[in-house]
Amino acid sequence: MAEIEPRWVLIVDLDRCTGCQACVVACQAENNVPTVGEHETIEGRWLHWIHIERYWEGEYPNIKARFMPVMCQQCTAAPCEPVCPVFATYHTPEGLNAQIYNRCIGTRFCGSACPYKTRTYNWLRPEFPEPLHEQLNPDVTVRSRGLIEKCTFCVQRIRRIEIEAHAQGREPVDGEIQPACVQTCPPDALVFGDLNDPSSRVSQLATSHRSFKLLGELGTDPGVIYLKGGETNV
Amino acid sequence: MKRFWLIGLFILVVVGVIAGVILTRVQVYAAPEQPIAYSHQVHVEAGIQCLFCHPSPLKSPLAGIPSVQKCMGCHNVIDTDNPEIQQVASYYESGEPIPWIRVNLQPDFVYFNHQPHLGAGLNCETCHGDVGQMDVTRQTVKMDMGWCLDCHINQSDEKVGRLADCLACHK
Amino acid sequence: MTKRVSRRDFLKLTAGATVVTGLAPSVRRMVLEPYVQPPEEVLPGEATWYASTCRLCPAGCGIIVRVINGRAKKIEGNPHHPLNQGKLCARGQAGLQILYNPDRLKNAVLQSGGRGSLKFEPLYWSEALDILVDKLETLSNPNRVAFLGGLMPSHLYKLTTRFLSSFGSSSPIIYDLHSALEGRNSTVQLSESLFGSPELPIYDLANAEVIFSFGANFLETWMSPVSQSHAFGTMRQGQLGGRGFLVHFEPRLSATAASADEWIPIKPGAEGYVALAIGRIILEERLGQASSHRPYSILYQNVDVQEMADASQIPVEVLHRFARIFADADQAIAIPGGGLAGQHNGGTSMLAVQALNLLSAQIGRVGGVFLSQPGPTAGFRQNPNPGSFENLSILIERMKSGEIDLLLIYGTNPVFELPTSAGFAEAIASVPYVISFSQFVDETAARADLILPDHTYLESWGYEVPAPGAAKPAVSSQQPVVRPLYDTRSTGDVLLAVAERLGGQVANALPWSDEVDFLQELATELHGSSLGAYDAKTPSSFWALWRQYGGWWTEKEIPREPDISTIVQEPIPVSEPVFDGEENSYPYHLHPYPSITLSDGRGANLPWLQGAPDPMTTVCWGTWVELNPETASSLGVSEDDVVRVISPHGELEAPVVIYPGIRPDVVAIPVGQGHEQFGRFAEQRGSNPIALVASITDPETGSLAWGATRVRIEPTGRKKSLARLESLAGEGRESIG
Amino acid sequence: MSESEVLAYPEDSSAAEFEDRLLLAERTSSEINQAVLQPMFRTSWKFWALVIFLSLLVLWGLFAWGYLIYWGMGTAGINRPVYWGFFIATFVFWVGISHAGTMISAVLRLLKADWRRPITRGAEAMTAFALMMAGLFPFIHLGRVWKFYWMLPYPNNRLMWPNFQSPLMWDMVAIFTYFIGSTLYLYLALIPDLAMARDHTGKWRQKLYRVLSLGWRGTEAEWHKLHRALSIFSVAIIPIFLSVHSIVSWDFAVTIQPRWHSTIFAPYFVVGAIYSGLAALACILVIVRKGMQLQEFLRSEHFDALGKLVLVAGMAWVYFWFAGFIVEWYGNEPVTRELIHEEVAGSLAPLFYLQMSANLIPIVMLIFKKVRTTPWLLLVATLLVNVGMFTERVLIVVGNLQRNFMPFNWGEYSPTWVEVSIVVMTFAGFALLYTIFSRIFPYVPVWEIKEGRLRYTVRRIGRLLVPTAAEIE
Repeated sequence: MAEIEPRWVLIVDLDRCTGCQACVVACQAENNVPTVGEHETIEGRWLHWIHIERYWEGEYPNIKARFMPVMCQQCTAAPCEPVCPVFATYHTPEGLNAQIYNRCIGTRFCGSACPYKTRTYNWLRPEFPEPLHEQLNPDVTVRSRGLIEKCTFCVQRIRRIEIEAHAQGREPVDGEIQPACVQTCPPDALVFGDLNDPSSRVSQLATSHRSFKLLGELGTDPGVIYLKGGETNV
Repeated sequence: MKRFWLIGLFILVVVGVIAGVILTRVQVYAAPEQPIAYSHQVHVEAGIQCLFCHPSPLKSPLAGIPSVQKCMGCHNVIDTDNPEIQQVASYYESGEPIPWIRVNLQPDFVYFNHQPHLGAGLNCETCHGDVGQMDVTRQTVKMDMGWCLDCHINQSDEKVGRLADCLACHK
Repeated sequence: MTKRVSRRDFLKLTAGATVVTGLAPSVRRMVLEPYVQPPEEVLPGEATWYASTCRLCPAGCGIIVRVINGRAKKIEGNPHHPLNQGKLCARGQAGLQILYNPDRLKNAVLQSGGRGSLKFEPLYWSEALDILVDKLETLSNPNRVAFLGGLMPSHLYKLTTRFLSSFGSSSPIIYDLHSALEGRNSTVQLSESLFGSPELPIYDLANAEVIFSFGANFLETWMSPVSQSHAFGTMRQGQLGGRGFLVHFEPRLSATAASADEWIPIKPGAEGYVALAIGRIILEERLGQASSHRPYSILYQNVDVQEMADASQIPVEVLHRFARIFADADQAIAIPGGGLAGQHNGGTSMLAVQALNLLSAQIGRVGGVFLSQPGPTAGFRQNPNPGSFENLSILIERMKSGEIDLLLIYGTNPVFELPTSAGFAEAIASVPYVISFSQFVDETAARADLILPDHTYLESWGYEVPAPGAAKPAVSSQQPVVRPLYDTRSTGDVLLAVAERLGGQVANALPWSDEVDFLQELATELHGSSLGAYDAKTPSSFWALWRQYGGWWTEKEIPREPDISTIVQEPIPVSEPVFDGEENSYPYHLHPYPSITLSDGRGANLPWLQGAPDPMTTVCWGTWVELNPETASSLGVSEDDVVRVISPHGELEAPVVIYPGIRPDVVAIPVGQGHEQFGRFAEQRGSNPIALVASITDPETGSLAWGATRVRIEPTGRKKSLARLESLAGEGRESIG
Repeated sequence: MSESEVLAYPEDSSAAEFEDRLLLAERTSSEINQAVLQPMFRTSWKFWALVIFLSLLVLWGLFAWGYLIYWGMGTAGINRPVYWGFFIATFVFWVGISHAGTMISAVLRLLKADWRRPITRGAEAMTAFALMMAGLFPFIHLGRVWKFYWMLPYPNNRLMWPNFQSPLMWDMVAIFTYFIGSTLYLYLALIPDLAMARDHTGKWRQKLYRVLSLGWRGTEAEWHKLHRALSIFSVAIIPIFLSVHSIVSWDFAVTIQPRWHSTIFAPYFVVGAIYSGLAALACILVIVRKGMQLQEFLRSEHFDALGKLVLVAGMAWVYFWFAGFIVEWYGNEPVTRELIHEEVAGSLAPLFYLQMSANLIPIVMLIFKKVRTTPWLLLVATLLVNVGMFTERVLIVVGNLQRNFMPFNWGEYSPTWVEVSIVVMTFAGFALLYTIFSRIFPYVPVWEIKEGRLRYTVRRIGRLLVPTAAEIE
């Protein structure tokens, strides 16, 4: 057991992000996120745990587009946590904002309270026409209708590596634990690690002058740290 | 007269609920009907260790159930006249797996992992009971969340945070 | 026995009682099936990872597949693979849904109700092979069979070529839309003419200081997007003390352009003018390393900067600025991309762009242009380079004139992928017998008589030489990660079985018992090479390692400098783009572009990819038409208004996306939707812009000029909501302040 | 004082006026009893048609609810980011309606406003039924309603408790308490009338009333206890009454969603609740009066007084609304500005102007006594108020969720047939309960009226007639 609990953070380097959607599909594959189809998407009921927002700046021809991957920000002072009547969402010792699907009764209060709107809700029964159900990851609960789900920083992958490492009598090394999005990100825009470990890559990147937090003015203290694009690191 | 009916109805409901609860428990503890009348008692008394047939709890989430090949490893020569053993042999020959019924069952949203439990020094018997004394294997404890928490919450201060955390078992 | 019966009865009783009392608890029965004979590497409950190769696009990235209890659960990049280094794109991630697709063909089928009837009759493989052998044997002339291939595994290409040549037929014709949109064929021809080698060049993006990308969507679909994206990340933030500068020239602001520092909305077909002007300015003003200019001054002899500026509508000052940026950088690369290849003047434009690399002496330098080094893998390099559209047109003509009796189609869907004006659908109707090897009933398979479904790539063997390659000589191996789900059969094995039945010359040419035999023989050629990242004592253990590593590559990077000694010294021709469609009646350029998720449409049957939004518009599950706000207001249409896009060769209807990053005279439509057949997720969804394209080719390369069609737009007055993730009310703003 | 002592004043209009107002007309006690009881037995075909119609609406709504549970919340129009829609808006509306009952009977009882007497029963019944309808919504809107009991604090071996930090738990406690309190309050005041009805009816009614009247005989001690209980309840229920809508408002105000995150929300909600509740009561009284021919008891001066109360509550609501709005508008914070823009000039503008006009026009109307005392005009005015307040709830819940800090994730909302059916079900259910109630229980509190009669007399002092009031409570 670690002496200090880790503080898991995700660094998103916006200068590297190319908006390629690899993380979106990787997340869906890893976390059994259902596809909802065209109609539900039009209704605003898509379920991606991570989505890439695209912002326009300027006007043609001097126009720029920027990408920003947005997922649950794993806030330290999370607005979603106190409002849940049944403790389905709460803060874990390692700084994760947990969502326990089997406890959720679907009041959607957390979704209303979340300023980032990154909590998604299973509006209808998820469908996996046979044999597509074979793709389901056995490490992650398959959610039914009527409950909230969201990015967990792939806690099943964190646990898997931790158990493996502890069985070998060691602590996981920096970079060994990778959520599915981080693992697949082609331009290495995503970095995951322990902020309580001063030598970890995330600790170093977090001190960059480019770093900022999404809606930082709200004081939610997110566990996702963005690095601004368009600037050099020096 | 009316009052009698009311009281009677009330008693019936109460008895029904109690009976239901008891029968529910019975169902939980009842040994399921297995395709082959396998006896743990016979095997344990013959001196076979748990890990011989269930090899992987030290390195995997599951303990594993023995392959048909493993059964036939011994039963090629031992007790081949037994009709149950012949049934095993017929499964082996046809290449069909034996459809065992799971005895200790967790809900789908519970992620139990044998490996850390054995790593923490627990014995098989702690949870599975004295299987060596069972002719027909059955569940000895109701493996509900309260039962899990009995251990998980009584841990040292530095461990309890992690072990009593929901994410320890639910993902 | 009595005891057992009573216990069973008791259980029934309790079960019944619990139901009656309404207290039926979480009592359920779950069957546990042990292995009969356990595979040695499998530990129950633990995942096994198998290394293989991704086959969703021609790049050839290495993958590892997480398999639990015999079922593939997740695909990830192979961290040791020299090309993608553990990374994978959206399409690669979605490969599982090819394997588990509910619309897969489960066995060989005969279209019994006639072509297009979609009435299929299952066949035993022996019967199916009988038909194939019979059709081959009864051909009057071996040249009356044609093999049309698309994305073929390298080993299958080898086997097919051997098969066809021993049978006396001509080689397979390789054509697919994805490669056409990437400009593979034109790029290969350019490399051949410049460097004497018909290969795809590698651009060292990671070390580049300045990148001028001319229509190269290298972060989306062009060539090897994963390795290029990885290099792009390094170029942005991984260089010591610097940050690369990217300028992207394209009529539409693509996702690559969005990642660029500058986007130049260039007039379609004018990319070459810009490149020539930049080169001329560098020469005239002796910018950068002037000493390296001398041998190339002749290339720019005919270039007049002002003329180029007028033709490209880019002011001379801007061109001067770009020339300075390009020349002042120590490592600057100019990339001729797929967008150029799709123009009538594609060949010359690409040459003009590549010439910038010659001028700034970037060939074979760090942060410059390389070719992939075959090293000991030369024996593997018989890669199916995509053929030109012209070659295919010849085949179509032959089909139409009845010169083809038997058509075999593998890994491509020409009915969907070719412009309607190419006439493939009519041509295929005049072929007496058509056999498809598709796993799905796509538009082409629906017009086949017999479908012999291949395994999916996760169930089959093979190898792939990454193209364009990596810095290390590499071969990527492919192995089944799961047992085939259905009664499908590898096309390689089908060919071998047919060869055996045909006997004689063909059987001699293909002596292997199955494709694994063939692959093993080929792979162990590398056994004993001292350069490899691994080696083994015996060929069989080498074969095991080959599968375990997911291929073979060298320990160290071995760069290969392109040979530029034979470059022809003559002025680069300045050719004007030609467009189909009269400007007055068809005022807009049609810009079809490959979807980052669906690529050329082959991803359209995978729900994950359908549900993954387009990065720029955030639309999924449909086709849309991108219009500049100015264009939209002049047409009087707004978001989600359905418009009719009409070219001289067809028309389609789709809702409008007001897209601020596109030239007002250009209309962009993503490729990939509009399938008539291709399973439940793809069918009757959106429209296919390629159908509108004119079948004109670039005279230099013979490639299809898919970007050279003009269209007109008519509002229909209807509205259809697009499935977008983004809220239209938010107007694309990050925050409102 | 017995009826015989009441003097007749044929020529003195002012005395007649008093009598009229105080129900001192020449009616014997038993005549009054009959006047109240008779309408309960009148069930014409129209009544049954109404009951069947309402029942059909309720059944349809229940089907819609079943459909919603079976297929999931996606059958409603809610989405991301508008996680809460018509259900929560209607919930807030019904909780608001429930406030009038207590306002009338508890507050006015404490203030000894005598005109309240004939309308207390109707108001209290309205409170109870409105709360019943409101109480359905927390269940209806749950994604997994079959797990609702997890919100209850009961001991379990999982060591799991509800989260009392959550405003939903406060809600549950407050509404439950309010429901128990107001039902008891309704019931306590019913006892003497039930006893009266027991003594004047037969068959099943008599059996029912016998059980419900708890053996009331009308002794001095019983009256004394009843009065004490009612005064205690009147005092105790007022803080609950204030807390309920405050807590409902905190469901919204505790989040950091702009325009919800407001300190004025609690009093604003309470005032809005009283406004809409009183208006609803006036509406119902007009309808019941017509339907049950209760013109004798529900007179224009009652409507006048009620109208004045609605007027005051309306003006208070405007004040609170303005106090909130001006600060938000002046603050000009980006998201708030966007939300206000949406309301005033954006997609929500039709709803906003409907809300404002439906809430403001009645205030102007009610200034005139003519409107207050003319039943149909009052009905129009108060119906408008209810339309306005319902729209206001929708605007608060739905409108403010459509915009947030992330413009990418803005959204729109429109209800589906499921939501509309369920909302209509609660209106029909309320009407059905109320209709049935009015035929089973004495709608006009007989004992209170009689008590009022005892309190007031007109005495002759010399040549003058002087109305006098006695303190009897």
